[in-house]
This record gives sequence, C-alpha cells and structure tokens, in this order.
Amino acid sequence: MEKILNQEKLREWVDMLDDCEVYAPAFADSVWNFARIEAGTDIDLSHTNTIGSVKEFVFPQREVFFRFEKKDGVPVLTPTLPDPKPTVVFGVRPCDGRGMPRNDTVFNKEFVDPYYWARRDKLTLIGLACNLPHSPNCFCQSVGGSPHSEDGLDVLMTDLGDRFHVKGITVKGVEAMERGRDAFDAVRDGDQAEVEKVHDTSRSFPQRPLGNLDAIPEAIRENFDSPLWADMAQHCIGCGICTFLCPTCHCFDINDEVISPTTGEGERVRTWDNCQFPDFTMHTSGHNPRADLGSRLRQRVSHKFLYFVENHKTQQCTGCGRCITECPVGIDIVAVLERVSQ
Amino acid sequence: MVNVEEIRDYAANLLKKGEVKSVLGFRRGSASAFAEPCTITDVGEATSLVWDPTCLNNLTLYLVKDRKQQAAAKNPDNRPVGIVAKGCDSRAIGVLLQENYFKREDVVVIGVSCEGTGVVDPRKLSAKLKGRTASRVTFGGADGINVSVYGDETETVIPAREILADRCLECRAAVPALNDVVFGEAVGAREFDEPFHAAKEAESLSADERWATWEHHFDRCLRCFACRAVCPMCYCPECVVDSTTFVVTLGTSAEEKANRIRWCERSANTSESAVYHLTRTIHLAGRCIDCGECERVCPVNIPLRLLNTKLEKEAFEMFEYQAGHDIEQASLLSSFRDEDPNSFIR
Amino acid sequence: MSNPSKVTKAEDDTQGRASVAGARKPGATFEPRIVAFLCKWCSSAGSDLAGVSRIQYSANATPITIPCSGSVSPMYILSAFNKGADGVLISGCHPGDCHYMEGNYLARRKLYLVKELLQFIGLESERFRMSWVSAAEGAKFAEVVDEFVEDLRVLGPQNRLKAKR
Amino acid sequence: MTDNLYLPKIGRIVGIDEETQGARAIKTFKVEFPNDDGFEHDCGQCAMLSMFGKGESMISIASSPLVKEYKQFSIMKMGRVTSAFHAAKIGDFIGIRGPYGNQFPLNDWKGRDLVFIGGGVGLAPIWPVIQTAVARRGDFGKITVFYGARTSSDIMYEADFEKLKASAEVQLSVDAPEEGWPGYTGFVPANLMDKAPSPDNAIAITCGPPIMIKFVIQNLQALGFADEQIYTTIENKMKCGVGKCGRCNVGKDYVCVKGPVYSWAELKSLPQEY
Amino acid sequence: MTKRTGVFVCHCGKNIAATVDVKKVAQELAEDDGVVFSEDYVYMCSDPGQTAVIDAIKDNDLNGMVISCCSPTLHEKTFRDASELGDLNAFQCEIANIREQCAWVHNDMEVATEKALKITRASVRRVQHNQALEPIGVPVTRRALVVGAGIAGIQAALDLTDAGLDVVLVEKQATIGGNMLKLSETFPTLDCSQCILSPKMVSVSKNSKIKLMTESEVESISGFVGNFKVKIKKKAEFVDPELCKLCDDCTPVCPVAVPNEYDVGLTNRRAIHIPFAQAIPASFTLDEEACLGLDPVVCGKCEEVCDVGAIDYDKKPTVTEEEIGAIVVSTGFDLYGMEHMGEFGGGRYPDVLDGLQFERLCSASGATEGHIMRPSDHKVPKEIVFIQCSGSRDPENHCAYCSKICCMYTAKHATLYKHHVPDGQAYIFYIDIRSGGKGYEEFVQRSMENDGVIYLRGRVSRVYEKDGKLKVMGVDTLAGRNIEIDADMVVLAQAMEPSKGTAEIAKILKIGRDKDGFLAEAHPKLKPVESVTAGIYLAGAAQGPKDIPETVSQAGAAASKVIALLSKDQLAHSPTVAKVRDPWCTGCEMCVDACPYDAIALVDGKAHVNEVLCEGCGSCVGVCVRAAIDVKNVTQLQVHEMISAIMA
Ligand SMILES: Cc1cc2nc3c(=O)[nH]c(=O)nc-3n(C[C@H](O)[C@H](O)[C@H](O)COP(=O)(O)OP(=O)(O)OC[C@H]3O[C@@H](n4cnc5c(N)ncnc54)[C@H](O)[C@@H]3O)c2cc1C
Ligand SMILES: Cc1cc2nc3c(=O)[nH]c(=O)nc-3n(C[C@H](O)[C@H](O)[C@H](O)COP(=O)(O)OP(=O)(O)OC[C@H]3O[C@@H](n4cnc5c(N)ncnc54)[C@H](O)[C@@H]3O)c2cc1C
Ligand code: SF4
Ligand code: SF4
Ligand code: SF4
Ligand code: SF4
Ligand code: SF4
Ligand code: SF4
Repeated sequence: MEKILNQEKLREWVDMLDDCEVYAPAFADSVWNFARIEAGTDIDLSHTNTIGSVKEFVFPQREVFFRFEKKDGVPVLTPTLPDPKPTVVFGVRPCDGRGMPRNDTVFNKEFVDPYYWARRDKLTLIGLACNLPHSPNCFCQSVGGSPHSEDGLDVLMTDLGDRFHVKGITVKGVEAMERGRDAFDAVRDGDQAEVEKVHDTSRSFPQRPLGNLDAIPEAIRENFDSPLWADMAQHCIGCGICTFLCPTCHCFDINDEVISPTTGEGERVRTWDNCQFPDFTMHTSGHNPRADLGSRLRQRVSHKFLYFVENHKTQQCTGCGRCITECPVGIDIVAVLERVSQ
Repeated sequence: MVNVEEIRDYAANLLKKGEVKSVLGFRRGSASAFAEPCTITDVGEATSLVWDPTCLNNLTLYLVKDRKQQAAAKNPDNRPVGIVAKGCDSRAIGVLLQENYFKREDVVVIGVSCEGTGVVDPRKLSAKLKGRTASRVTFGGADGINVSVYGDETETVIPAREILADRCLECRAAVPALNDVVFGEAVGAREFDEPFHAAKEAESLSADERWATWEHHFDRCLRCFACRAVCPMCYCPECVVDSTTFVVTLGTSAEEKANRIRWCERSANTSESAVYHLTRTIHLAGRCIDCGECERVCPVNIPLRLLNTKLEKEAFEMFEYQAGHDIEQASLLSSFRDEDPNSFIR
Repeated sequence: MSNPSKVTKAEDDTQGRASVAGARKPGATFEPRIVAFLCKWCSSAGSDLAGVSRIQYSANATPITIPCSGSVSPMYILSAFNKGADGVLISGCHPGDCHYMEGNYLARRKLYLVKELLQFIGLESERFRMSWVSAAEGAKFAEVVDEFVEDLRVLGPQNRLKAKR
Repeated sequence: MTDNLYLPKIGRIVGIDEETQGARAIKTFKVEFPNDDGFEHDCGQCAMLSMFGKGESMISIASSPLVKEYKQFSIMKMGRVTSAFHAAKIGDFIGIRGPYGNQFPLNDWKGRDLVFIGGGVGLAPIWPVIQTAVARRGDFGKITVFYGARTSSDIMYEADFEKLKASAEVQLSVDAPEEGWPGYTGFVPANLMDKAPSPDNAIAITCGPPIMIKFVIQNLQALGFADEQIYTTIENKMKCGVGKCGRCNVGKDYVCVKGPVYSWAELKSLPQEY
Repeated sequence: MTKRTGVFVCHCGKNIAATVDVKKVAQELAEDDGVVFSEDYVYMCSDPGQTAVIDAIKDNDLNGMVISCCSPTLHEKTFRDASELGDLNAFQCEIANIREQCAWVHNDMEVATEKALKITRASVRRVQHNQALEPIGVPVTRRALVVGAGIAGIQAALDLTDAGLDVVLVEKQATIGGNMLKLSETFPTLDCSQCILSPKMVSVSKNSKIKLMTESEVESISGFVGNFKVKIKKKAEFVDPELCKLCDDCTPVCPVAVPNEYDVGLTNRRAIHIPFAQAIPASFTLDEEACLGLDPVVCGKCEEVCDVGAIDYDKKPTVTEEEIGAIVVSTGFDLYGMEHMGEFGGGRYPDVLDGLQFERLCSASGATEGHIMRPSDHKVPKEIVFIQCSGSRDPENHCAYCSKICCMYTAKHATLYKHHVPDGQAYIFYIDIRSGGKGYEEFVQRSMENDGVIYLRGRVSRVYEKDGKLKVMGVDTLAGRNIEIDADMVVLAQAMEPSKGTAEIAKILKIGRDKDGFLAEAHPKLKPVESVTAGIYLAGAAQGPKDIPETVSQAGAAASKVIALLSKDQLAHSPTVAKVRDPWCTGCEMCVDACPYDAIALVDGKAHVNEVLCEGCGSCVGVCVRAAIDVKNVTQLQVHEMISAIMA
C-alpha cells in the first residue's frame, strides 16, 4: 500500500493510533531519542539518528524473567512475560530497521525467546528514509543497505518536503496505515518519480566505503592472531558504548536480584551486557578467554563481520555509524575493517 | 597561541633522546571532527600530533592503563611516558601522584596552557546543531570556534562562551601547574563564569525539583560505565559497585567470590543507577579534578559533572581542599580539621 | 557561606508534608524503618543507658553497632536506602570524645559530604541524620530516635532510592 | 505459546556425596523432579542449575541417560552459585533447565575401543558416557578408564569405580605419592603414556583441567591417535545456555549449542578462545 | 563451610520476656538459613543457662552462635568463655542486645518482638561470616613511665618500684611535688602538706629504680601496650644538679626578677633560682626564658660567681628514647584562670585571690611566712569573703562540672584564717555544701561552730573596689535578702581544670579527653583508671577534680593495674584488627593517613597493618574507596548482611 500524507496530516495519523503506545524521536538533553508521544502535535521528524536504537523496544535494558519466592519451603516461580500494548514507533531510520531482522534471527534460532517475541509481535516500525545521510559516519550502503531500505520496517515514509510518501510494507504496517486511513491521500502522478529522485539523491551522497564486503570475513579470519587488534584497541577504554548503542548487539547477563533474603523473594533479571566488558567472558576461576581489549575489539568486529556472516549469511551491522560517532576515543569500525583488510 | 610545532619537536626530542618510551598526545582521527588520542613511539610520528580545542580527552587515563599493563606484563617496560596535558589533566596526574599510583619520574608532563580558551563541549555543539554532526571544528581565534556541519559545508563561528565546556569557562587553573615544560601563554583564570555556578543553581531548587531532575537522569543511565571507564581516578582493580570478583589470585577462595558484596544490581533502573552514581561521586570527593571526561563520554548526556562539582564545591568551601593541588597533602576524606562543619549534627 | 541544607530544609518539610498528606490514607499511620549505625563506645552505650533508665522511645530504629562512626563507609548509607530504609541514623561520640581519638572527625567530614550529596540529588534532607550521643546521654538517644521518627512520619515512605524490584 | 526457556523446572536434592574436600571441594548431587516434569538427556549434555537468589550455573549432567529417576551433578565449589550448592542440604530445592548442548556421538563409535581420560571434576561430563558404554558393553571393544586425582581421598565416584572394574580397565593415579597406594603415582598424562593404549580402532575421550587436557592430547597424538579419534569438552562462561547471551562463543560457535563436545579435529578449526 | 549457627534467646526472667515474645523469636530464627539450633531460656547467663549453651554447641556441632540477651558490655565475655568451653572459638559468638536496646525501651509486645527479631537476625547473619580468631600475643617491656610528678605521680612511681618495676618519672617543672607542694595545711586533719609530701619526694630521689627527669616532657610515642617507645625531651640543664651545692651565691647577682610560680605570683624570684627549699632534685635551676640570654657578653654573672662551675650556658635540650611497657598519666590540674572572673574582680584587684594564693599566704614557707596579709598594703584583713563555686557549676559561663574539693578547702581556708586572725570575720558564699568524705562533714561543721564562719547561701553578683574596700554584692537566698559586705580580702574558690598542656599530652599519647577536657577513663564505672588506649592509665586530678586521698588511692590503683599488666610475659591484644585485601589495595595511603594509631604503613606498595598497634576502629575502612581493607569480624560484608537482614 502506498499513500501520500501531507505534512500537517501526520499528527492526525498519530492521533488515530490512540489505542497504541506511540513513540517518536525527541530532542532532549542534547540527543535525539525515542520518547513516548502523547499527542500527534508532539511529533518532530527532523531528527538525525537516535542515540538509542529501536532494539530497546524488544530488548529492554532490564527484563524480569520471573519472580521467585519460597512458600512453605518450596520455591514458587511466577513468570513475568510482558504483555505490552501495541507499540508504534515513528521515525525509525532504515539502518535501525535493518537491525531488527538480525535480532529476530538471534532470538528465534534454536530456542525461541518468549520475552523478546512478546514485545516484538506488538511492535510496528514506521521508518523514515534518510534524504541525506545524517552523519559522515553513515555507511549503510557499504553493508548492503540503503538510506531507504525497507528491510525490517513495517512502513517506510519518504519526506517529499510538504508531504510524505508512505509505503506499507508488512501486514502490521498496512494495518497501521489503515487505522489512519482518513489522514492519507492517494498517490498521484509524479509522486513516485519524486520519491525515486529523493532516494537517488540520498544514495548518491558519498558514504564511507568498506571495500569488498565479501572479502572481509576471510581478512578477519586471517588476522585472528594479528597484533593489529591490540594496536587498534590501544586507546579503547572498554566502555561498551559501541555495543550498547548498536542496533544489533543483543548480549545480556542474567542475575538474581534478591528482594528479601529472609523470605527468599526475588527476581531473575536479564540486563544488557556486552563483549567489551572484562567480566563478560571471565570464568569464576579468573581465566578469561578474551582478557584484553584487543581480543574484545576482535570479537566485536568478528561477530559482526565474520561469525554472523558464517552463521546467517549477512553482516550483523547496518552501518548506522553509532559506534563510530559515540566512541569516546575515536575507535572507528570502518577504519578497523580497512586496516584488517589491508 | 600554542605552537603545535613546539609540542611536536619536544615530543620528538624526548623520543629521540630515549627519555620516554612513548608520548601520549592527540592526532586527527577518522571518526569525527574531534581529535583522538594517540600514543607515539617513533620520532617520525610526532608530526601527527595536534593541539587545538578539539583535544578533549584527559590522556592521564592512559598513564593508568600503562601502569596496569606493565604490572601484568611478564617483562614490564617501566620507562617514563610523556604526556600532553592541559591544566585539568595535570591535576589528575597530581592526584595519581598523591595516591602513589606512579612516581613523578615515571612521567614527563608536556604541559599546554589552554590560554584564553579551553575545549569544545560536544553536547553544546550537538544542542546547537540539533543532533547533526559537525564535520569540521576549528579554532577561530578570539571570535570563537568555527564549525561546519556535515552535508552543508558553510562555516559558522560560534562564540567561545557558547560552545566551550562549562569546566573550561569556570577554570581557574588553565596552566598545568605540574609540568616539565609548558607551551602557551600562562593565562590562568579567565572571567567567563563563576566556579561551581551550575551546582549553586541546582542547590537553589527544591528537593522535589532536584529529585525530578536526577530521577530523570538516573532513569536514562545505560549503566555502560563509560563514565567510570574513562575516569583516571577510577583505577581500582575492582569497583565496589561491580558484583564480579575481578581480582582472582591463587589465594582467592570460593567463599570470597561467593561473598562479593552486591551493593547494587546491574539493572539499569533509577535505584541501582543512583547507588552507582552516588558511590562514584563520593569516591571522587577530593579526587575529581574536573576534567569533565565522565560527562563528555556519557552517551545519553547525563550531567555527571554536576554531581562531582557539587562535592568539589563543598570540599573547597567547607574544607579548603582542592584536588590535585598538593601532592603531599593527605586526601580529603582521610583528613579533617577541628573546625569542620558540625552544625548539621544533632 | 551558603549552606544549601539550611536553605532547602524548610522547603523540604513543607513539600514533604503536603505530598505525603495527600498520598496517605487517613487513619493508617506510617511506621518509618530506620537503620541506626551506633558507635560501640558512645551511642550504643547511650542506648544501653536509655534501656537501663527504662526510657521509652519508638521502636522504628534498628541498631547496628559499629566500632566507631569513622568506620562507616558511605556504602552502608546508600545500601540502607537502597534496601528501603526510610531513614538512616549515624550516631557517634561528641567531637573530642572519640574512643579512637579521631574517628568521629573523619566521620563528620565524610558524612557531611554524603549528606550534601544526598540532598543534592533530591533525597529529602530529613532522611539522613547524624548525631553525637555520648554513653551518658540515654535520654538524648531516645530523643534523637523519637524526633527522627516523627520527622519521617511526616515525610512518608522513602521511594526515591529504594530498589525498584 | 512457546515454552518459556528461561523458566527453570523445580528440582529437589535427594542425595549429596562429598567427593573431595579442600579449596576446590566437589560434591555430587542427586536431583529429582518432584513435579514429574523431568527431561531426558544424552551423554555429554548439561543443564542450567539455579539456586534462587544466587543465580544459575551450567553443569554437566553426570548421570547416565539410562537412569531416568534422577539426575546427578558433580559441582566444584567456585563462586556464588556453586558455593550455594555446597551449602545445600538434602531436601533443598533448586532450579533446573535443559538439557543443553550436544552429545558424544556414542552411536558412531560402535565396535571401537574406548579410552577415557579424566582428571578432577572433569570426570563428570564423561561419566555418563562411561556408564552408558558399560551398560551397552557389547557395542564396544575394550574400555579403559584413566582417572587422576590429587590424592586417593579426592577420587570421585569411588564406590562406582569398584563396580566399573568388572567391565572396564581402570587406571587410577594420584598426583602426590602416598603410602600403600596401589595405583600409579604421577599425573594423568604420564600414566597414559605409561600404559600406552593402542590407537587402533579406538576413540579417546578426555576431560579435565585445561593444562591436563593439553598434555593428554599431546600424548595421545604421540601414541598415534588421529585428531578425529580424540574427543573432549570445552567450558566457556555461560549465562543463557541457549545461544543468545553472546559470551560462550568460540569463533562462530556458541558452545552452549554447538558444544560442549568437540572432536579435536573440530576444535583445531576453531579459534583459540577458550 | 556449611553454616551451623545456634541461637539462644534469653528471657532474662521477665526483663525481656515481658515485652518480647522470646518463643516467637527463637522459633522464627530456627527457620533462617544456616540456623540449626534455636531456643529460648529463662536465664542464659545462669550456670544452667551456660551449660545449655555448651551442650548445644557440642550436640549440634555449632560453628557460630548468637546469644540474644542483654548488652554485650555485660555478658559478652561470659558467653564467649562459655563458647570456648564448648570448643567454639570465642569470636564465633556474638551478642544480640534485645534487652537494653529493645525490651526495656518499648512496651508494645508486637513491635518489640519484631525489632528483637531484626536485631537477632542481623547478628545471626553477622556471626555466619565471623572468623575464628586468637588473641594476638605481644611481648612486654617491664618498665613504666609516669608523666607528671605531683602527689599522684610520686605515689604511682613509688608503688611501682615497690613491685620491682623500673620507672621513668617525667615532670615538666624543675621540681616534683605538683600542686600539693603549694598547700599549707590539708583538710580535714590540718596536717602540714609539705611535711607529709617531702618524705615521699625524698624517697623518689633516693630510689634507684626511678629515673627522674624534671624539666622534661613527652615529645612523641610510638609502639603499643607493652612495647611503647617514648621520646622525652629535657630542657637544657644549665645548672648541673650533681655539682650544685645549693650555696645560693648566684641568686643575689642575678639582675632579673620574675613572678615566682610557686608562690602563685605573690613573690618574685630570679632567673636563676631554686623553686623551693625542699625541691627535688635539690638543685638551682636557670629559667631560660627569664635569663638575659644565656650570653656571657650580656650578663653571665651567675656563672662568674659559681665556684664549682655548675653553670654552663651552652647546654642544649636533649631528647632520649625510653622503652616502656605501660604509662601512668598524672598531669594534674590548674586553677581556672582568675581573668575569667571579671565580675569578682579576679585578676584586677590584688586583694582578690584564688585558693592557691591563699594557701601560700597561710603557708609558713610562703611569701608572708604564714602571716595572712593583704598583698596590696600588707594589712591584716579583718573581713574576708570566700566565694565558692567560682567558675564551677556554671555551664553557661564557665565550667559545667563541680570541682569537688572547693567546699572543703574553703572551709579549711576560713578555719586557717580564724587561726591566724582570731578577731577577723570570715564569710562564705556557697550554693550548697558538698562534704562527702571521711571526717569532712564534721570539719565543715567545726568551721561554722568553732570558728564562727558565716555561711551565706547564695551567689555573689559583683565585687568591686570602693574606698580601699572590696564591696561584695550578693544574695542570701535562705534569708531572701540582698547582702553587701565591705571586705578586706576576697578569696575565690576557683574551679579546677585540667593542667595546661593536657590537650597536647592527650594527643601525643592518643588518649581521649572528656567534654571538660579532663583525661577520659575507658569506662566511668568499671574502668576508672584505664584510659581508652591499652597500656595507658590515669591518676589524680588530670582525670577529674579530686582531693589528695582520692588522688593517692587512684595512683595506687593505676600502679597496681600496671603491675598486673607487666607481670605477664605476653599481653593479649584484641584480634579484631584491620586486614588488607592485598590484591585490591593500590597503596593510595588514605588509610595510612586516616589511622589514628599509625598502625598502617605501605610495604611494597600495599597497605600493611601492624596488628599490635591496630585497635580495630575502622577509620581505614571508612576511607578506602576500593574497599580493600576490613576490620575482622565487622567486615563490610557483615554490615551489608546486617542491613539486608534488618530491611528484609
Ligand atoms: C558446559 C559446561 C559444563 C560444566 N560442567 C560443570 C560440572 O559438571 N561441574 C562443575 O563443577 N562445573 C561445571 N562447569 C563450570 C561451572 O559452570 C562454573 O564453575 C560455575 O558456573 C561457576 O559459577 P559460580 O556461580 O559458582 O561462580 P560465580 O563467578 O559466582 O558466577 C558467575 C556466573 O558466571 C558464570 N560462570 C562463571 N564461570 C563459568 C564457567 N567456567 N563456565 C560457565 N559459566 C561460568 C555463571 O553463569 C555464573 O552464574 C561447567 C561449565 C560449562 C560451560
Ligand atoms: C587551693 C587548694 C587547696 C587544696 N587543699 C587540699 C587539702 O587540704 N586536702 C586535700 O586532700 N586536697 C587538697 N587539694 C587538692 C590537691 O591539691 C590535689 O588533689 C592534688 O594536688 C592532686 O595531685 P596531682 O598529682 O593529681 O596533680 P598536681 O599536683 O597538679 O600534679 C601534677 C604534676 O604534673 C606535672 N605536669 C603537668 N603536665 C605535665 C606534662 N605534660 N609533663 C610532665 N609533667 C607534667 C605538673 O608540673 C605537676 O607537677 C587542694 C587543692 C587546691 C587547689
Ligand atoms: S571501542 Fe570505543 S565505545 Fe567501544 S568499548 Fe572501546 S572505547 Fe568504548
Ligand atoms: S556495528 Fe556500529 S555501525 Fe554497525 S550497526 Fe552497530 S553501531 Fe551501527
Ligand atoms: S558484538 Fe559483542 S555485544 Fe555485540 S552482539 Fe556481538 S558479542 Fe554481543
Ligand atoms: S567508583 Fe569507586 S570503587 Fe569504583 S572504580 Fe571508581 S573509585 Fe573505584
Ligand atoms: S556513561 Fe552515562 S549511561 Fe554510561 S554508565 Fe555513565 S552515566 Fe550511565
Ligand atoms: S586506602 Fe585502601 S587502597 Fe588505599 S592504601 Fe589503604 S587499603 Fe590500600
């Protein structure tokens, strides 16, 4: 389904989604981030990429698996599967959209993660094509995406100045559009061409090249034992910002949080974790297979550009550029890949 | 004006004479318009060194890192390290010396005076550009900082006041006091802003208002711990808020690991993040030298510096204590004066 | 010199009162839970004296006896609030009377900073209290606890730093 | 709805055996499923055991798949969860989910000689294989079990070893010289070299401390065992057990799913990250 | 190790059981993790109670126990001893105080039971992490130091040598004797102060086991009980006491006159002088401050006249280090400064005197050779007013405490006055009379009845000079009238305060002071002569106002404590000391700075605790940001566990 939505009708559409939780980018604390929208008037789609990615909607920072307590000496477990309201997120950039199917794979393969899917099933992603890459660090095209990729999105909007071109991609997306039927206009002659033009222009913007994507896995494999990694990670501080903000990083920790040691009450909780932290792989014995920052940088890059490719035939990176822009010490995955490939 | 050639020559010379094994400095990077840290070991690399208001990092962190590495190394290389240091960075070295983290002779401090400026605050820049990325940030002399935005290469000048980091605007010691050489003019204090003014402003709010602010911030914290990772004073082998035993030696028993205290959980929610941040703040009382790194690196822009300066202010006003000023002095919390405030006690 | 605690104290009170009065059901008295860290030599002995003198006071404060107020790590305070304490009391020897000579001076400086910090992030100033109670001041100990309990009743439960589980 | 894979079943400790004492004590726990919701497992598989309030740990199932009434786990006291196990009493409840991981390809080994080489708690993962092999005695050729402990009192499953002697060759060794010790004195790899089992038509299965494994494999190779004839298990830190939490990977493999059992040939193709 | 904790809840008769449901406490605790035995008992501390504990330890193989009963100050030792008898290390036993801190201060059973549960549960969680500890053995130096040679110090030193111990006696003045040396007669028997003191002073000088060091002060101390190292600084000894023949040739030539401290300023002395005829050591001494500069060019007269060449201006102060096992501090008192008593004309009118000055007036060795006369005009005062509690018992303006002896010495003064001036009239303003003590009340009565002293109950508001008289304005609260007396002399019974320098010596020796500045005893009742620091004892007026008999008995008590202490080959030091977790320590030295006992030093870049010096205060724990240091059995883990037990 393809429609036209006048700029000022956008709010109407949002308001018509009133039985959903609607999120859209908001600029606060000097960053863009997704925030709950109470009314259509709050929406502002002039955003660059949000600092947090959409993965937070399906993989929250803290997920309670179940509560436990002791009743008559026997543990009683109460699962806390989430049952969220349908959630619609506006302004999802295509790179984030592309992250979703990759996460889906992870939370689906071999064992199905019910917590992830309880949220995922209720989530509709309304994408917004990038008319202009928002940062010099964007490289979506270099990893097989594009500024108007539809992969993972339910709807793709394209900004045509005074109006949006809105394309329903999935059933969920079309449904969301149906709900706001009255706000939309039909696509007229020439709109399509204009969309093409906008897309062409944004694609023609130079992006950081990755060279031959297909050759990267082999390059990484060859360099597994290379001192390059340590050298490139020399200034890494192991903060993990790169992974926490990445739309495709999904690693987590599971811990028991005790509420009362006397009654044995508590919760088993999943929290974000990532491969840049030293305790991520450290055994209780103190042995750590990835003890230094170099091996951890290698893991991050290898996971995204080698292992994931080996397992799932695609990169676990969508070129959003967050890890580059937000790294406090300038560690640049594109530059890293470049060096490894040399 | 600091002449970067002088820094390069000095660094090259240190390396040439073998007085240091490496020099920590800044160079242009690929990731952004800001400079990135570099460690040079070859004389030739000295030419890549840069110095301007985009040199944000406090490189002292890498002195700490080096010490940790050498301590773990089979064949430690304990030769001195050269480091390019601003006023605040040199105070960090001061605290580390005060805490015996390394010795004075282990480091050659290549001091650079921030003169009349300081460093750019990426958050202010981001606010100005509403999230868009700057592709070029250069020093525009007395007028301020020249900025051009990605995708639109026209250059605008932003007045220094509006874009320099708050700490630079408040700085009263922009010349590294602890140094082996200083480049640039000795312009110490400048008249931009009153010290501690943000903390004072926050104090004037009601408790409920203050909580509303901090609840908002603690709630947003990702618990990525970048703030801790970047802090040169958070060099502890194992942080008290972690529940993992990082230091495992032959003598570490299972009990010890099992009984590792969990002062707070890893969960990123207000209460646990509050414990983390309050712990860190109190641990930095009298140790934080206001390099602003924690605040800078925070991906979600939590105003961490505000917490630290609050205690910095108390230390200064109540106990006449300034971190990193006197390396012989006993630290803030392990000393006292008879006239310390008493009135809050019943 | 401006002491923020002084400036904000009055406000805290009124706001605490207003918001709690609104929130609390009529009739139900709220019983604050207090963790009281007592120096073994003075305040714990003082509380013993209160006992020997049969001075009645609120049972809301549970004592933890520690060697000296100087041994209090800020972690204890944060942890108590995190675990849901409505108030934390630290009581030590009067200045100059420390059994270990200086512990209470170290405590005073440290706890001043903790107090300032807690207030700064917006914890109600009445929730953290420090007192000097000597071994001879049984009555004072009872008073300190009673007053604390009263002040906390007005404030209601502490939810700001309490673990969200 | 799909099964909630993070929700453990409730298990109940019905037996505790103190195997070894000291700094790294080992206890063997017999666990039943009071709600009759137990699961079947294969040799080499593991389960996530939890102590509520302490956390979860991946532990090899040490009982034979043929035993259905209970499962057995041998746990070395290491940290939070394992210490909680060591403090547990008979009758205590635990959480258990699984089985996870792959298995020893026992069926592929029909007709071949089996050489087991274990050390310390490393006996646990191969114990069910030994038990099964013995139960299906006719399927295999010669069965030899090498096992080493620090002292004779540290030998695990001591009573069962006696029974084992009926159907397999048992080669016990202790690290420290002891008076009256009938077996070998010295490390397991040396004992292996000493007894020199033949590689012909044989499979070697080894598990133990990393340093032991390293020398055992060297020695097996010296004895003429091919990489494909050698099997071992690897341990990496695990949290989820189901290939999602991201930490146990060795190269592209999540050990919790693709492992822990590997032939030496397979392992050699993976990066050294364990 | 599997926890096997026992819990014993005491009823204390009805003391606890009346407000705490002890059965419930015992039952609930039985359910707690690791608790294998939990019972209540009527009197835990009774013999059968203790036997029950011992049996329970053995029967249940306990490895930790909590006695939930009264304050640990009372029975901690009892139960720890019982614990040992049951073969459970004493330090595996903890007390949960549910009597003083719970049962006695609450009356609602439900509430008190709830709190008792928390207290007990917290202790259980704590004890489950207790370590078995053994007292730390410390060798002993059999030698004592006595600081301050007033009657207290002299008595203590003599008693110590009687027991065969060596003593170093340090006195900051040129002679020993302290304040008692200045007294004329002493209440209640009115025997001459010097007559009873001099023999003791002489015994000191004759005693070969006493190393007497006058004009000396303690400069610093290190070490710990049984093994102190004390640095003592002695002023330059310009006059060699060995050579000085007491010929008194020197004083006449000395051009400098300064107020004589032994006459409380009523007379003058020279820069070179003998403090007192009976001074011990018997020698002249040169007052460095008064002397014109120890410079033969400027003066040098005394050196010239001294035949035996006992005078040497080039002498320097010396510092010696003494090895000491235990210390008695007896630095005495000073009178509260007259300058504080402006309303009474103190410090302004020459005829307003303090008690000691009046003693000197009465004393045969004093300025007036025992004749009471006005310092201003040497007239015999006919009307004399004594004002008691001058500076005492006045928390608003002066000292809060009662100086205890003033009632008695004022009565003595009035009596002595009547003996010297039979036709004079003495008035005493008092608040009330405190004459507890053997023969004391009778003494006061005698002064009223036999000597016609007029006791006026009330306060004096003002004393001022008018027409050569001192006008004393007061009230008689009994009669309810204002009183005005035209007196010739006014004597203020000034409060006693710790002698100058008490704060410094307390700091040097690391012993505490009380709120009034006197040296603090470890326990007001049970440890009245012990200071808070092991191995340091207190005697005399330095610890609080007291008279001679009390001083002497306290000195004896302190001496016997030292004797007992030094009679052992080894001392036991509490093992609840700090312990560094080496791998976590970064050597930042914060703990080193914070430790009040200098017990921590860096060794190879890591903090290292000298267990013998460490008193276990935990100051280090409070400052170490890395949590790298803990006090054994009060570890941060244990406190954390207690907090969570309480908040659960
Ligand atoms: C496939 C497999 C089989 C195992 N089989 C056994 C066995 O039969 N008997 C036995 O005693 N031990 C076994 N282990 C090791 C055991 O899992 C760890 O010793 C245990 O998890 C330590 O947990 P802890 O809570 O005591 O330590 P802590 O450090 O307190 O726990 C932290 C968490 O880290 C994880 N963790 C830490 N070290 C390891 C590790 N080496 N492996 C996996 N996870 C770790 C756990 O998730 C644990 O919950 C096995 C490990 C794996 C991977
Ligand atoms: C006016 C008056 C009348 C009194 N009349 C009587 C009476 O009749 N009967 C009676 O029983 N009591 C009487 N007393 C009380 C009596 O004087 C005291 O009880 C007694 O003197 C206390 O002795 P002491 O040794 O504790 O102190 P002090 O006599 O004060 O001796 C302390 C000594 O320590 C020395 N010293 C101080 N500091 C140091 C230092 N840092 N280093 C070395 N040496 C130091 C001092 O120089 C002094 O020699 C009277 C007191 C007063 C004021
Ligand atoms: S690469 Fe950068 S963002 Fe990632 S952990 Fe290292 S320093 Fe942090
Ligand atoms: S790896 Fe970096 S660029 Fe790629 S998706 Fe993640 S954050 Fe974006
Ligand atoms: S890169 Fe690291 S954090 Fe991200 S998914 Fe892979 S292992 Fe996890
Ligand atoms: S927060 Fe405290 S304990 Fe943690 S690293 Fe920083 S200083 Fe160390
Ligand atoms: S850097 Fe920011 S988000 Fe990360 S832990 Fe610190 S405050 Fe939280
Ligand atoms: S304060 Fe802590 S880290 Fe610093 S020296 Fe002492 S024990 Fe070590």
